[in-house]
Amino acid sequence: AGMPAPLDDPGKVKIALVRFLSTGDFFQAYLGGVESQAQAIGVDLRVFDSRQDAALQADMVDQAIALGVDGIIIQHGLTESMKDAAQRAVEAGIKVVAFDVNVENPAIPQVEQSDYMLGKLALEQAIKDNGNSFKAGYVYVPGIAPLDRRDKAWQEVKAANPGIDEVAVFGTLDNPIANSNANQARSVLQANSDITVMFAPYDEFAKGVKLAVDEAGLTDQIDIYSADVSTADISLMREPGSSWAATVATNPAVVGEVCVRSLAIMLTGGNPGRSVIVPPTLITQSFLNEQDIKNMEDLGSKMPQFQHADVAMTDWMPLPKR
Amino acid sequence: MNSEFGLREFSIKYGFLVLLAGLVLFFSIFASGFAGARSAVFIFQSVAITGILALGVTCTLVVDGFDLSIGSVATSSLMMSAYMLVILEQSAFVAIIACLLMGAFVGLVNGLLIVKMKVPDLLATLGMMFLLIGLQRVPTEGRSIATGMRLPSGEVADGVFPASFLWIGRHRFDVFLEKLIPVPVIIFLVVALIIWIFLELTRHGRLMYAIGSNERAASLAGTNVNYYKILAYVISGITASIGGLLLSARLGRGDIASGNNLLLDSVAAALIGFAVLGAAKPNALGTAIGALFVGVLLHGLTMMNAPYYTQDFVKGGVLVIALVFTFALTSRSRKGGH
Amino acid sequence: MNSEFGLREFSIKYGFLVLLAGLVLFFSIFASGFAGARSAVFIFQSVAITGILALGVTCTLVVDGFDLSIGSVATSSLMMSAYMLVILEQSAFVAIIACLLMGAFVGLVNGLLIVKMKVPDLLATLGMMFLLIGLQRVPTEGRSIATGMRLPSGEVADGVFPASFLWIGRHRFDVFLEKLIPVPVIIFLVVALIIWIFLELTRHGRLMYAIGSNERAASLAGTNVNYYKILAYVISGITASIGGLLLSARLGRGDIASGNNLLLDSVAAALIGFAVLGAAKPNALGTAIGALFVGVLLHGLTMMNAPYYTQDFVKGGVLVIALVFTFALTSRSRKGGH
Amino acid sequence: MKKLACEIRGLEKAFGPNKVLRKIDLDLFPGEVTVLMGANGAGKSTLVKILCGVHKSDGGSINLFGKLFRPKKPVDAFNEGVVTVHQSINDGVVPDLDVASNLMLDRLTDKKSGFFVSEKNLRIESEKIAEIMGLSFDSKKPVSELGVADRQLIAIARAMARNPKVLILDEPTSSLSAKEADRLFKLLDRLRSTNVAILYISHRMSDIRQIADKIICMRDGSISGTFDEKPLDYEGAVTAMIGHKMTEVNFKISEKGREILKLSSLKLDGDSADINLKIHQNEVVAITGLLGSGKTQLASILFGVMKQFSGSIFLNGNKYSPSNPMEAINLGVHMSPKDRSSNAVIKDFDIEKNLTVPFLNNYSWLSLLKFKGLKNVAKETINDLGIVCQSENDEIETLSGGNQQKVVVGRWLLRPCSLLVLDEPFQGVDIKARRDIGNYIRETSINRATIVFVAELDEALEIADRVLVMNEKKIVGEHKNKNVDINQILVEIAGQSTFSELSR
Ligand SMILES: Nc1ncnc2c1ncn2[C@@H]1O[C@H](COP(=O)(O)OP(=O)(O)OP(=O)(O)O)[C@@H](O)[C@H]1O
Ligand SMILES: Nc1ncnc2c1ncn2[C@@H]1O[C@H](COP(=O)(O)OP(=O)(O)OP(=O)(O)O)[C@@H](O)[C@H]1O
Ligand SMILES: [Mg+2]
Ligand SMILES: [Mg+2]
Repeated sequence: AGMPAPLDDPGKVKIALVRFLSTGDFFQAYLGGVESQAQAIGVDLRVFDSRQDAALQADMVDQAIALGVDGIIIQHGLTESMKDAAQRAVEAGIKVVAFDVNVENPAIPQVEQSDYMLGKLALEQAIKDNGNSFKAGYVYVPGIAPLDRRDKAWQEVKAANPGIDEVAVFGTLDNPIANSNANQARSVLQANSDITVMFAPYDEFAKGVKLAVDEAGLTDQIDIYSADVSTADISLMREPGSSWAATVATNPAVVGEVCVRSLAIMLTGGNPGRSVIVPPTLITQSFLNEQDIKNMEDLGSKMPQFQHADVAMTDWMPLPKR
Repeated sequence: MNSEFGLREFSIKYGFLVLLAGLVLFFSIFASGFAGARSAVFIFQSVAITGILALGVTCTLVVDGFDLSIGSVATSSLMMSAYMLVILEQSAFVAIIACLLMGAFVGLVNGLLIVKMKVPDLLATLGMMFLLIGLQRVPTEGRSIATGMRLPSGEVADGVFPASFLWIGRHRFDVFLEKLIPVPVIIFLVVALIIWIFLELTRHGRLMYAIGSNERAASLAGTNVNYYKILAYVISGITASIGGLLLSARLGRGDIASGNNLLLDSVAAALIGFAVLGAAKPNALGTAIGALFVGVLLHGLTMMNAPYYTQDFVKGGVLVIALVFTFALTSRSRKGGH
Repeated sequence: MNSEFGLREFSIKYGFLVLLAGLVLFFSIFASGFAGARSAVFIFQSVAITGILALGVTCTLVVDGFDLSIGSVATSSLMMSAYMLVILEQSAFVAIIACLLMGAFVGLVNGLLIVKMKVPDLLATLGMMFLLIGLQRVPTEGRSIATGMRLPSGEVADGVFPASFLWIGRHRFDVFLEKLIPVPVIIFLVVALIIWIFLELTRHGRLMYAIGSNERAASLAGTNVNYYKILAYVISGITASIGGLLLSARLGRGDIASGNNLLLDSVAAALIGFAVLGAAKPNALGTAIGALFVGVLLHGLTMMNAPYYTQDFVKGGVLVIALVFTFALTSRSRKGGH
Repeated sequence: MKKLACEIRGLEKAFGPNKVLRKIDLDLFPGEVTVLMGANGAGKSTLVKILCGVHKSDGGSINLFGKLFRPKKPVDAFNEGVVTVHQSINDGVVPDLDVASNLMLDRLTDKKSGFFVSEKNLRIESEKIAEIMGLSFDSKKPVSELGVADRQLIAIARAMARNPKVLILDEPTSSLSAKEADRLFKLLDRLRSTNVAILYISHRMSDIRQIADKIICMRDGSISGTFDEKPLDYEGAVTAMIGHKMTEVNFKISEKGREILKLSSLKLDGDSADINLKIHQNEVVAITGLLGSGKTQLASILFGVMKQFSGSIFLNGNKYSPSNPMEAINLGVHMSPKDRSSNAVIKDFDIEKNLTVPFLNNYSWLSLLKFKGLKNVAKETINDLGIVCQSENDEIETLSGGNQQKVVVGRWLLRPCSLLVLDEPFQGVDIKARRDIGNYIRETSINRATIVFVAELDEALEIADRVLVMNEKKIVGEHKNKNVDINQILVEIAGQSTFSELSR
């Protein structure tokens, strides 16, 4: 209804979502966003899950091509393995957008939640709360693309503020992540009981650190700054006297919606731009408490920029029902 | 000759404990804050969950079986308890009982598959592992469970993790120092004690070892082989679900996790246990000490700010060296023995 | 009575293949896009690497061993090839040889630990697994390796993955259709063929089965048990490193996080292989078909838009059911036999 | 003077503090069967294991056809023409492979046999080997589906086919009955005539009588006697072996008590005849018969390991149909199975644990084991049965075969029962130990019924009040053990109708 061709014919257009990562709340919420926006536009969505197999993900793009889809969303993955596959899709006349992976292709717009900005905003808040001179612990596992991008922000902030003393770097992706990181953080706190700031730019890390801080009885002394948010994170941040001071996040569902909208624009012959950035939002403990926010839905209603990102919009674009 | 013999005997028996003591000493000197009651308690706490799982694995190893499903039973128990508490709004008691029953049931199914259907143990429990990893995600469509979450139906889940439930993961008893010993550590020690008594001091344990050594002979000596094998898997399922409950109470939410690392770490602990006191077979005391050993190592290394990847490396290295030591010596002294 | 017997024999022998055929049929009808040459090739492609690893595991299973280190050997080979190409700027040839040697060496060490040091297989290879997981991250301090990365020394790595190297992971031969069959599939089939011939048709394979069934008897009949056991681990190490090389060539990057599931998936394939043609023992043909089976299942479910977690669930379920079927039947028909 | 095949001088071996071989001198001549006799634990198998490259000697030398011989691995011995059939039957076969591969196993280890296995040649060759021993099973059948006797035959056939220069047989007939043993002896005769030196170890006097050219006795790790003058002095050999004179078995048939076991119209298989049988309190009944005559099958049915085809069993007047050994034990039936290494010995356990495993609930309180009681009862049994060991905590695997056998039989004498079934209780047991065990069984036989399944008639006559003969799964003869007509029994065992058919 009111949409330009080919979207005017519901069910005729088929798109594929080719995923690298799928396990966890972020990805589930992201998928939710993709699904609801796809439904709102009336396109047929196929989901390919490569379960962290980058090679398989590339094959799945070929699989989608063979299925004759009109558009593909590539969700995460490795530049090296996806570049060729994405190029093949473009050559086959398929519209492609990539989320959080750079496929080095001018014909493919890149949707980003800007991990760099996530890190940056969280650290700015940390400096605002704690001054620019403190002892910090940092949770980091190299080799994971979004964490590497957030690391860049940390390195910059550290360089710019010589008063920040990074006394410990730790972190692990052992399952369950929060539990394993809690154990590590406990050891770190045992060795460095004078830490006042923990930078844990991934909410599973932050959860682990918070557990450890509570168990070590250092709740009042330490502030945790992190990235990402979920309903569970909100309740942890809102525990009385919680050490989890702030987190910076985009709404994964919104990111999912933006991906589909960008693709829709391309399918109708438009151009969403080379780079589509979904701006992150700073969420502080005091904000959550003041507004009595209990879950992601509350957060969305109290924080409109979290509920809906005004990117990749056109006048005809239908939005999912809230 | 005699003294050499004595030395070897000593190495077999105490070599591993000496290594452990050496490690503790090393870290006490070089990692400030390592020595001390709270630090020691923390080590216990950090290995409590894997340790409990490892004790279950030990029981299956004793009957010459193997349980690959424990990691996923633990995470299923984690998800299930959260589901019971947050979504079904049940009491802590009900949630705990349900999870223990679930663990026992999975163990029973594993046991029946192995004993009645003659499916090889690795295979049956591998299948079960995949099954559970999938199953535990179905009710919430792959979402973690936390208070306030929106259900697929659109409703908001209002249940909470009650304090009584969190208590089992978080409470600390005052012993000498205020809030020193957390409940999971107590549970770990109690489970270790029970399993140790069960395996070493009761006739049931003795018969399970007999089954592990020669199943046919045990059966012809009147042992109910099927019963004990199933029992071993049931124990393993229950300990895994206890581990999951503690995890749930510690985290206070139902996290999506595969449990693979729980599996590997607890298998490692149970296997390291072979080397303790020269047992060269699965044993509860060894398993508990094996778990502690890994805990000491990781805690010490983290305190010394070693990057995470060196921990795996050192864990592997020490494991291999300690075991080469024990097994090479044990086997040499027994070489005539076949 | 005779026809019933015939039916059972048939089920044991062909039940699994019938199930596989049934699955293919089911998906061909209900999952649009499932049937077709490209889709079939895709399935082969998706299981090629796991399949190659599984073939190595099969060799260790044949001598009654077990290799838990294969996943980490594969990721080490992935990282090592990237390191050789990108940081040391070596040729594809050198990188491939180095990785294969590394795999063989790890296998050799595993074998020596097990044979000479008498460390139980699970333990030795578990230790090796942790060791390698740590070791592979040391040179780059845990970072992934890609052209243009900044080294710990501050320099920028200029090497690239040469086309000749990428070829082994990405090239597709024209067979009937243009660009149909990728190199990894060919390699998988070749490795499967070689291992099948080795195990089934050569005296070495026969002796390895003899060792797996009764090591002492084999040894007393003059078999060089140690040699063959070590050989099995070396084969397993080499196949794992081939898997890693293919992964590396497909990814074009030394990605530290890839290859996590290789171990479990390949073990699953090798174990499912027990059920093929009623073998009830490790066998190369079965392993290859086992790998394909998992590939068909996952691909079919994906095509039917099943969420990721149902895939694990279905995988586990089908695995258990298929195996119960085979093993319960096999054991019943053999019951008299002891 | 004949040329020596194998010359052993001053051979020594110790396991830890236990000196097992003390300066052994032994000569083997081509074309001669040297029988080595010795009580259980004398060190016979240890000597064999040194000769075939399993163990290394601590001192002394071995010369083979004039050359120093120091095998490090079993292959080294094979390459020099020293071929061994080991005492433990399970050391001879690979259960998961088929008969053909098992028969050809040692050939497969030979580099010269080529890279690929030709399935066709394998079968042709293996059938030739099977032919030698007159084996008739399907060469594609996995060995796991065969019984012990067949396994032993396979191991023997393989060794025979190897063209040995020195052939060592360590209790090769322990699971065989007379028919197979005879076939073996014929073969040995043939080998002897082709100048093979044969070392033959056995506890069976009947074997020794038939085959020995020379007897060498061992006691406590030393040679205690050599007998090579014809006629061989068998009695002297036994005396040299056990250190004192052996007394004749002499017992009086005990008074029958009430009926304990009754088999009525029991069919083992679909096509076998009915078995009707009554066995009474105080009675020791031996059931003898050829290999495959159904002895083990009957024993298994009595112990709930398998089900009869039809018919019924009554125990103490009640219908008895146990579905597993546990039930059988609870109903007062004990059985010591044959083939101890697969069916009875628990390798990881010491003597005490092996002895007590069936009756742990009698030695526990609320499931907790009473360690002191266990220790005491183990010590008692070790004493009663004369088990040679350092202590009750010795690992079972370090005991000699015969002593292991005492342990696994002894475990069933720990507690009283109403029916005791012993399947080949004397397997691999030396003559003295056999008497010891036999006496002990008879001494304790009051208040229960005892059935002993033995393939050796001698053994049956030594222990039983009544001897039953089984053939083709039915009872074909019954004899009070008093002035029995041995020939008649032999006829019945063989299943022929007249004595003349039996004579060879
Ligand atoms: N591997 C071993 N370790 C320790 N002691 C052993 C080992 N093998 C044998 N022995 C000991 O050596 C002695 C001789 O054993 P051996 O098996 O040679 O006896 P044997 O004469 O063959 O007896 P049998 O007639 O019962 O077979 C026994 O006391 C036994 O306990
Ligand atoms: N569990 C079984 N199922 C089917 N057939 C069996 C079983 N056990 C034995 N048989 C068969 O029954 C026959 C009798 O075997 P059994 O072992 O009872 O003989 P035996 O007289 O005890 O001989 P042995 O001296 O070998 O012990 C053999 O042909 C054997 O193949
Ligand atoms: Mg012997
Ligand atoms: Mg028998």
